[in-house]
Amino acid sequence: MYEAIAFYLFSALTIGLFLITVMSKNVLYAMTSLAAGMVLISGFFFILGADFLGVVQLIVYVGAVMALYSFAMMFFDATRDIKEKNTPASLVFLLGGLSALVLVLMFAGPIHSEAIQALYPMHEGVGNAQDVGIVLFTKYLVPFEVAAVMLLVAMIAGIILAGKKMDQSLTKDTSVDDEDEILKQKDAK
Amino acid sequence: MEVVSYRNVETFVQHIPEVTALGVWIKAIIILAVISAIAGFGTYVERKVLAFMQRRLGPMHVGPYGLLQIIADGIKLFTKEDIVPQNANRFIFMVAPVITAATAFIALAAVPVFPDFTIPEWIPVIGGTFVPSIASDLNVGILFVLGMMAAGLYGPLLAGMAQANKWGIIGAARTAIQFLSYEVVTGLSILAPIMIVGSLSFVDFNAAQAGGVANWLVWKQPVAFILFLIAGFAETNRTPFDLLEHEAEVVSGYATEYSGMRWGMFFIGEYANMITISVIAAIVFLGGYSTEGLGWLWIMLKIAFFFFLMLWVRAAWPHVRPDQLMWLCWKVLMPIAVINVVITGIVMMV
Amino acid sequence: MGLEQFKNRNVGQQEYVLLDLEHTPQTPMGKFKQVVKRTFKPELFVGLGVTMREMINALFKGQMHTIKYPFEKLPISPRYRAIHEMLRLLESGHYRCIGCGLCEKICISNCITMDTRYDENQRKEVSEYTINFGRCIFCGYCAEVCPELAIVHGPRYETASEQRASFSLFEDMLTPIDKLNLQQEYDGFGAVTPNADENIKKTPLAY
Amino acid sequence: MSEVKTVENMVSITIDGTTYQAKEGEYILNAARANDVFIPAICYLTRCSPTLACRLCLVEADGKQVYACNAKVKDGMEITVDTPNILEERRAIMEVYDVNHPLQCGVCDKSGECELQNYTLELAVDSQSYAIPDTKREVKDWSTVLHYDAGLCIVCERCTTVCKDMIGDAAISTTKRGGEPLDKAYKETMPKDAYAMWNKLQKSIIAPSNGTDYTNCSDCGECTAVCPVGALTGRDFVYTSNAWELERVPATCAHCSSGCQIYYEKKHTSVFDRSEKIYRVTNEWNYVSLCGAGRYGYDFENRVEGKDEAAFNAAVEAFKKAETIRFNSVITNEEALMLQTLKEKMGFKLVNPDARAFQKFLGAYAKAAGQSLYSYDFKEVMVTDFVISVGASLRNDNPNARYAFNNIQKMNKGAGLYFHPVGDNLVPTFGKNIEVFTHKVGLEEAALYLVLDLFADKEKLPEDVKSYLESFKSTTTKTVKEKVMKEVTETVIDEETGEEKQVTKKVPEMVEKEITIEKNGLVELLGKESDAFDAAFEKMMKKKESFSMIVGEDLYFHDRAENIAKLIALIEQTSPVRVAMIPPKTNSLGVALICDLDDEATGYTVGYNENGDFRLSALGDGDLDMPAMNQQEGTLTNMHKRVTPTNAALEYNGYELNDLMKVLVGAPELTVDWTEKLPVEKGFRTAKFDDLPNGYLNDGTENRGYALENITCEAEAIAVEKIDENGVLEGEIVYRCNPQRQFNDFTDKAHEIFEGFGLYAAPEKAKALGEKVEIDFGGKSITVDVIEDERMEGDITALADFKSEADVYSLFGPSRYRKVTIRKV
Repeated sequence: MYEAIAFYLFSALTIGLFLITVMSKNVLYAMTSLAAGMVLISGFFFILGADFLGVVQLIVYVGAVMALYSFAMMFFDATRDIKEKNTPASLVFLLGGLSALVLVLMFAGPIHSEAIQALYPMHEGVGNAQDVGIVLFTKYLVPFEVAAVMLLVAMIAGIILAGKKMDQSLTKDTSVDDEDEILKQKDAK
Repeated sequence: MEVVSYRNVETFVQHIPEVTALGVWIKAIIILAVISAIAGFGTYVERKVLAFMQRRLGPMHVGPYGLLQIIADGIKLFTKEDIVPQNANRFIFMVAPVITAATAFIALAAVPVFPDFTIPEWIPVIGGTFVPSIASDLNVGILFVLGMMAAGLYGPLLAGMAQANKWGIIGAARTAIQFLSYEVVTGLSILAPIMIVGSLSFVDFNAAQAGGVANWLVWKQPVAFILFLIAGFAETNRTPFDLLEHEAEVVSGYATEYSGMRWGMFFIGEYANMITISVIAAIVFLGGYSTEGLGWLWIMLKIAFFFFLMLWVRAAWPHVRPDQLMWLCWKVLMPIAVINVVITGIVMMV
Repeated sequence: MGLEQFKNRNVGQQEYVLLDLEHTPQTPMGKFKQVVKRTFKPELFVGLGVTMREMINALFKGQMHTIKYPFEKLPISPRYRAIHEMLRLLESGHYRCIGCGLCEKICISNCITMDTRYDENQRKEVSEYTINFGRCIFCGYCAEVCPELAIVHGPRYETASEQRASFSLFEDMLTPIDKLNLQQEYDGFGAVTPNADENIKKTPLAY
Repeated sequence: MSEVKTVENMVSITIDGTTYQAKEGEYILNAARANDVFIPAICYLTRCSPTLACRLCLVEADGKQVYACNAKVKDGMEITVDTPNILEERRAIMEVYDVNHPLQCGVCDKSGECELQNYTLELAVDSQSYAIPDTKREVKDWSTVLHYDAGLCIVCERCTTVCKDMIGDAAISTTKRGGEPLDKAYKETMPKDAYAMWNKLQKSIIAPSNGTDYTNCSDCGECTAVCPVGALTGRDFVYTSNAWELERVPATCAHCSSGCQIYYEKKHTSVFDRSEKIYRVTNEWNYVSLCGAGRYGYDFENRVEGKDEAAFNAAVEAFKKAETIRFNSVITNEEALMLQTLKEKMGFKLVNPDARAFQKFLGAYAKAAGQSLYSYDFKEVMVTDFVISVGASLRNDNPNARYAFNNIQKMNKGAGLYFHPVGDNLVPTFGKNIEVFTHKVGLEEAALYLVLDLFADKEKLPEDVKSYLESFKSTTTKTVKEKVMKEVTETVIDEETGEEKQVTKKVPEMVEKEITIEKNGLVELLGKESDAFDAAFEKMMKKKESFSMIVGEDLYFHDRAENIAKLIALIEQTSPVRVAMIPPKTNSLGVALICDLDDEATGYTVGYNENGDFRLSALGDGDLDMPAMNQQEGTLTNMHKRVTPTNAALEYNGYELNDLMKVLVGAPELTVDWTEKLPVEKGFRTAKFDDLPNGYLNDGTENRGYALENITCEAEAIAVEKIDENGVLEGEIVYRCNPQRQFNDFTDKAHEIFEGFGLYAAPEKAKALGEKVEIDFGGKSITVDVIEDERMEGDITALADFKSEADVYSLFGPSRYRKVTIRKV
């Protein structure tokens, strides 16, 4: 019973929050509701008993991804509404509607099918962290490694991009000799 | 949000057979009440310890030895005017402190805080109820705590962004950077003990170290311990990493525009986080608790030591510059943590 | 004048001593070495040790610095310039003030006022004397200028008041006649110096 | 004053190497002071005779040591102020002054402005070489106002000098103190002058010269002003304030027409009452001397809480229905101009009896003399050596005229003629060469004819006058009783022994003798022996060069005022005598020049400090309050023909006349904005009030306001009438005259002035009259107290007029003398 209550409650809240995310003109509301929605999604994982995934959902989406979004939002005036420029509106609605429809179809499919079965069912007595680990490092080893390499590449690329002008100080006046005067005097001695 | 979270807790607790929902409720209330009180008491302890270290007396006038100072502070916080700045985003501004406090307490749901006990039979209604030590014994307890603390970032972040104050936004930016960065170190540093124990559950950690001081993980993972402590200081915004609210630089950071109990909630959240970190450090590295005899007293002392350490450090050390903070995180601590994980893995393989 | 000269115009001999600073490491290896050196130096723990030592000293060796102010007070220097007091002559008990008005004159914040009159003994009598403590800056000139050592700075230094203009009257400051035996001879600001005799020219008083 | 610095009467002297110009015959000290050179001196007063008491002014002139206060300058004189010997003397003198002088400067009233303090510091006296036992010296109150602390006295004799030379009372003098004699050893060891000075100082003290404990004087307090130490002070001021606390407000005294420069010295009333109060009045005593009214009559301010709008509106209404404004001359020029403006714009009648009489008199004089104002001011009178006073009760009418009269006798070895019906025993004491004519009332013309006879150049006189004067001359033989000593031999029986003795002694015997004398009928008419006067006058005229005449109020309030004015003009035309007039009240001259006055009041009357249907008053008793003279700014025209500024010493919160003007006819912002509008054609200047100075220069030049221009006009031929002997009054006569120190309601208000309102009479007359009398003026009558005035003589009594509510002016009408019936009450 608790699961049912929790499920419908979470569902309603999640949809509501994501609606706010989409509809709100205020970045702060959008971001807050998105993050809150993510938290609630982790709730579904917990209901399903997938504690590990729930926590990962929390850490990755709420803790990392959303925080990165919020970084970007620091550069906006968060207290002011955003002027949206969604022209032509019909196109936006059309595309949005279509993708929503596709998603609904995709996820509605299993409801009418008995064919969907867990390929790797949970093992009794084993924590689901181990279960996830086993799947990842056996069946999905290659995609996992590829994903890891891709992340590595992205990371290196990011560092290189960011590190291009790292030796230049933004605050220091470059017109002045940038060596430490006192230390130079001391070195001379 | 608070309410929702506690229902959450309640829901999955049902899987544990001997723990009843009532017991969890009682535990939740105990945590909420006691930790809040301890957070308040923590301020008193902090003031006293800092005072003693500077050879002062600290609060002395309210109650014997100033013990009732927290009550006075509480009255003050509750009765102060609740100011919302004119240009602030009112809703977010008001909800932000709640996020901080709530996440801090949710994190405590997965942490064994007090010993489990059974309420005596003669008490009506709740008599005979078993109250567990952990409100929710998740098998991914450690990750849950870390995740919840990560979610706690939103409190300061939203507070800073909502208050239409430049110090607030700078404070928020600092919060985001610091929390995100040090979360990496926290996670990586604790990964090595997790590898050794092979579980994410606090109970397993406790069991793995049972049998005396020699079995403590700190001896096997001293580097991880130190890294975790450093990162813990950063995550709880303690000196030497208290840049978020550093008044000489950013007035009061994300809390600049807050007053009264809203500010108090940030405060309670911070102290709850301090307790959480202390508890994790005690359980993961210092052997945790023992259910027999004075075992619970021991873990209390360990937690108290970490709490004290935070105050001690505050009394002794200056804080670092923001750039030093980031440099330390990404260029020193993270590589060391990674190396530590690798070495641990290699050792385990061999 | 060049910029450099201008900057150094008040510097004099320019005998600066450079502090014992380390070289800023230039190479990554140097920087790393510095980090390692700093990391393993126990400096931080020395700091912790110091605070712990102080705490122990304070708690167990009675070296607490705090004075619980309203209940405990530090002795103040006799030269401290606190709230004024008007002294009496020790022998007769008559107040010392002769109403010369020098304190009123010298007071740089104009806070002293007095009324004087010709009394029945053909003497100058002070009928009223007030100090406006809202204005008084406790410079001590009044005590210093007083030829009779009548107005002095007493030991009462709690000057906080609920009113901006609080002033005190002659009777408030005057030593109560029943406490004449408790009146201390003033040895602070403006009192006769111990070597006063050496500093003045003596005049023969033949009669 | 013949003070024109021409090349002829200036000599050049050298003081310490610098050359200065000085007036010939001046004392070195005065020359130095005029040139801003400092020579220490305690005892010398600029306008008085040197006393040589302090001997500090010792200087070396042409190689000889002289006292600067006593030695006159010579052309090319070389003066050194400090020589080692002189410095030694001076230091010794200062040390002597400090012997036994109490060191309680803290309580001394003079502290801060004490010359002894200053000179002790100036001469760097920091140790004492001399000593002598002290004698007890008592503190005494000499009169209602004078307080003498003998213990502080340094016997510099400034007080006695100023009392004698300037005031003329000579009420105090040095007397024996009974101090210890000096140690003989000092005579050898001490500098000479210091020893001499000490010797004198040790023996003397100041005391009332009449031998009692109380002075019999005019209570002018000038002695307290000149006292360099705290010995002499005003009784009321003793120990009430230190000199430095008082704020000095330069002003002009508003009590009589002298218009002396004074300083009101004020500070807050007490610790609790922060409103300001005048504590005393001080003056530049080297250049001006005050009277008792000026010095002690300072607290006449009208304290008003705030603006009384109801009263103000009532005043506006009163002005709208009024026909006449009655006022007196205790107002500023600006107010007079306002009243004149009101008259021009609203057609009021302006009634002011004292100024009206003076205006008429001045007008008649101007027509005859060809100048709008009289020739001399009283500073110029003071440097003449022969002075005549006609028609002024010198002692009471104007202190400055009296001081001038006295000073001429004392300082210029002068002589004086005093014509007045009321006997006065003070004037003869001013000098040896004074002839007092106590003539019958109404014979003022005769006095002027006598002056013409005595001084006029007979050639210049018109024929009819000349022959008229001649008609008084006669030669008669007179039987004179002469005293001859005759030897008489008597037989006397000795009472003790019973022996008979032949005693020869000289016994005076009167012998009748007939002599021929030239007799001047005028002198006889004025009540003096002609031959005796001739002899005295011959003596008086010796070495006299400059002549002046003081003319007083009696002449303006005279039935034949016009003729008298013409006679005065004639005297000036034909003789070296120059005339100075005493305006009857404070600003009578200003009012007379500014206002167009009327004789009679009609209809609804607004009174300004006077009776009226609606009363504006600065006394606090009227329907609308006005500021008193010490509360308002403005200018006064004094008898020196000078327009002098006065400042407000105390704050005034109510309405002033200018506020009324604003409502009635429109006016500038401030009262003093009227100053520049004063009529130029009457001799005023277009000067802003704020530009008017009020002080003295070091050489005594009066740098106050500006002098009125004496506008010349075409002179008519002077046709004078003969003496009207019908106007002579006989019988019980009352004279309208204020006691000393009383001039108007304001002096009466002052708490330190005690002279009451009443009928003043000589002691004997007062005894005869009893305590209270009713004076019947024929129709109107007044009941007053009889007050004895020791200095009056004769039967004529004087009724004070300072109380405006008694309306004494209307009782007397156009004359100052009235024949009355006096009944005891």
